[in-house]
Amino acid sequence: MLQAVALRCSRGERRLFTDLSVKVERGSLLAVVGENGSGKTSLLRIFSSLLPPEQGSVLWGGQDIHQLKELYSGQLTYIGHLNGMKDDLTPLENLMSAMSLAGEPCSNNGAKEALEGIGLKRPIHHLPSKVLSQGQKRRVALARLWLSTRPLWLLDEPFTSLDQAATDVVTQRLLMHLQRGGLAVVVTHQEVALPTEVVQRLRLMG
Amino acid sequence: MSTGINWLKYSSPQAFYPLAGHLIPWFACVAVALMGVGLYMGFFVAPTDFQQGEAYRIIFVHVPAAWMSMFLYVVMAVWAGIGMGLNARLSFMMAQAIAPTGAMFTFLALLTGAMWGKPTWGAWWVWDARLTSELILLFQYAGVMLLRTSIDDVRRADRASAVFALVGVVNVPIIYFSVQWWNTLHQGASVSMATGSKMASTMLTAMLLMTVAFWLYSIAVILARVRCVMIERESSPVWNDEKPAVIQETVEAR
Amino acid sequence: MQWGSASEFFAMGGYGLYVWTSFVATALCMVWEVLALWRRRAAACAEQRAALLGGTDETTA
Amino acid sequence: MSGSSMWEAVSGIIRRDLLLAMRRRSDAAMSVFFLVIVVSLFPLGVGPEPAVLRTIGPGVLWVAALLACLLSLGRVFTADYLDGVLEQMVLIPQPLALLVGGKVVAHWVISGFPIVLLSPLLGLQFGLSGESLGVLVMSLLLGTPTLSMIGAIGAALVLGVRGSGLLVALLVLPLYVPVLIFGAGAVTSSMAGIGGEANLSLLGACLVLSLFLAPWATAAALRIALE
Repeated sequence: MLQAVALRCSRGERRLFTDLSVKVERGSLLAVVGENGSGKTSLLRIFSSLLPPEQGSVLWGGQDIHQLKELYSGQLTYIGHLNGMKDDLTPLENLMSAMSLAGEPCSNNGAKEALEGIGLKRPIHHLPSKVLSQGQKRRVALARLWLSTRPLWLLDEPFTSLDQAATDVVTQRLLMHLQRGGLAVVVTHQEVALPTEVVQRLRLMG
Repeated sequence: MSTGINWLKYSSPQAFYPLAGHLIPWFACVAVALMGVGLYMGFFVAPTDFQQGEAYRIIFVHVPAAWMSMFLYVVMAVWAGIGMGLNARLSFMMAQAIAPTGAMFTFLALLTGAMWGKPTWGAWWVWDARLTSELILLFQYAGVMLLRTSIDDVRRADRASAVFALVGVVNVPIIYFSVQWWNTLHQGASVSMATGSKMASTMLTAMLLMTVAFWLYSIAVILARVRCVMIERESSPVWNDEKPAVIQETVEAR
Repeated sequence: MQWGSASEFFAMGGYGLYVWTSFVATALCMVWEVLALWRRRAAACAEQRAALLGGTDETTA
Repeated sequence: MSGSSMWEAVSGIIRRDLLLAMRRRSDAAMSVFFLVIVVSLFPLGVGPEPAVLRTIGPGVLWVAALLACLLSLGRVFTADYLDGVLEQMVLIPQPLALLVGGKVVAHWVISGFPIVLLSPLLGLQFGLSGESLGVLVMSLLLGTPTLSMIGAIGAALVLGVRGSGLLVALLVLPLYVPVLIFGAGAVTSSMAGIGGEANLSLLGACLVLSLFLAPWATAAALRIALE
């Protein structure tokens, strides 16, 4: 269970949010919505432990994530607004190296299946990533979700530059993750097409 | 204990600001007084040196400046370390306030070193361990300050310059040792600057007086600068002791 | 007292240039630092006052 | 986390960086070309007098190696920072300092090791004798990893900062001074017939010290840069 306790965050002089508390149970998704610059990404980065909160703390299973350190990063898959992939490597190489670095090494076939799962056909797997479109690059980054066995997913605007078909596939994948008892925090400016009972919405006012 | 609580209270900028304001005049006055006494001792009481003649009197500013430059760097690094360890804003502010004064003393140590070297060694600059370390120290002060000014986000600037200050603290002794080593290899100028045991006691007294004066001056200046830093950083609440009531009224009237 | 006259004092046994440059430079640096701090403080206070009177309402979350 | 998965992550980082360098070979070649050009400029500037060249040779070679290393520092973290690989790296469930060590090893293999390999040729240009050439190679072999280690701290500190190219030079060059002194000193003293062992062991000490301290400082700097 992921819990935020009285978080406060400022960027520069601007106070983004203060005294923010929220709880995400197993099998549910927290959709963080709000205008640009309202602190959605900052909140996600606080959840990921990249950004220490100015005040307050994030608890994972009741323990502070800054004490858990690597134990906590072993629980999560974070996909930021940057895709975290190299233009000079092929989608397949990108995916496989990302997975093996994250400590969840996958086989060649497993990676191919994941890429196909998100709708990238075989010929694309071996092209250098720099020739891919934005949407295709985003799909390569999201293909990690097909291989991830981590309970907590942190996604920053996962649907950006995805077409409707890919959006649906990713949503299905999210639903499957939740049904297996996973948790997710998704920053998004559009509606997540999931049953309302598993989605908890958090609107940041900025 | 009650004293412990008192000290903790001053670790917050809001409480430290007025405290610093009260302390500055005292440090400044004593610094000026001691400097006066030190200069009098240095010029009128201390005798002429056998070997160096009157030129030796430069050490009354050179040695204190050199000591302060090294000492302030260490103090800056300590504040930086405390800031990193405890995530204390006041510590970072202190580190920020110390750097310019430390850099100034480093510059003065180099300048007066050259002034002392020309008549004594016959050269403005000699690559001995002390001068070289001072030079590198100046670069490191410059690095700390430049790193801070080139990062816009205050929090990141604080922490990045703290890391560099801490790395530098390891570097300076290594440089000192390495240049000394290098000089033995090149049989260069292994000249000692301190006149050491031969120093008359009045010379020593004058030098120590000047050192204490420089020390107090540094404290006063650094406290004044840390107050500036506090005002610059806090946009909203004023700890300004200059008529806060008037500002209050204007805001309400608007 | 070891100086016979004022000119002897300023000559510093022939090293006057070096000695006085050192001391004057030190004094100038210190005075300059104090003045710079003074101005910095005045500027910071003025800026803060302007910010307060100008009323930046961003702080209300 | 077991030791094997730790090793897996570190070697994974090294392999990926080497693979990327293979895809962009011109990048790695550039710092080597820079070294050759800078070193070749000196005889043209000072004149062809063999005795003079032999005297300045070790210093020139070492300063040039230092500058070549400095120029390549931008490549250590900048690309990873911009494309988001760095934030993924920070979130790998392994101690960040170790992963940083992997990055630095890769950087050294790409831009430090070619310098070591090339140095005997450049030494010949300055009329260094066979034994001195051996000491030169040894000193660079011990010294360039230290340069990469220290340089990584600076590279991490200036990530995403305006004017980072010049700033990293100002930060890192003072830290390079001891390595320069011991490295050039080793060659000079072997030429003087004293033997370079003492200097070489001091270089080794610098390497060990930087291996212990630099990754932690770099990891701290990276976390700060990503906040």
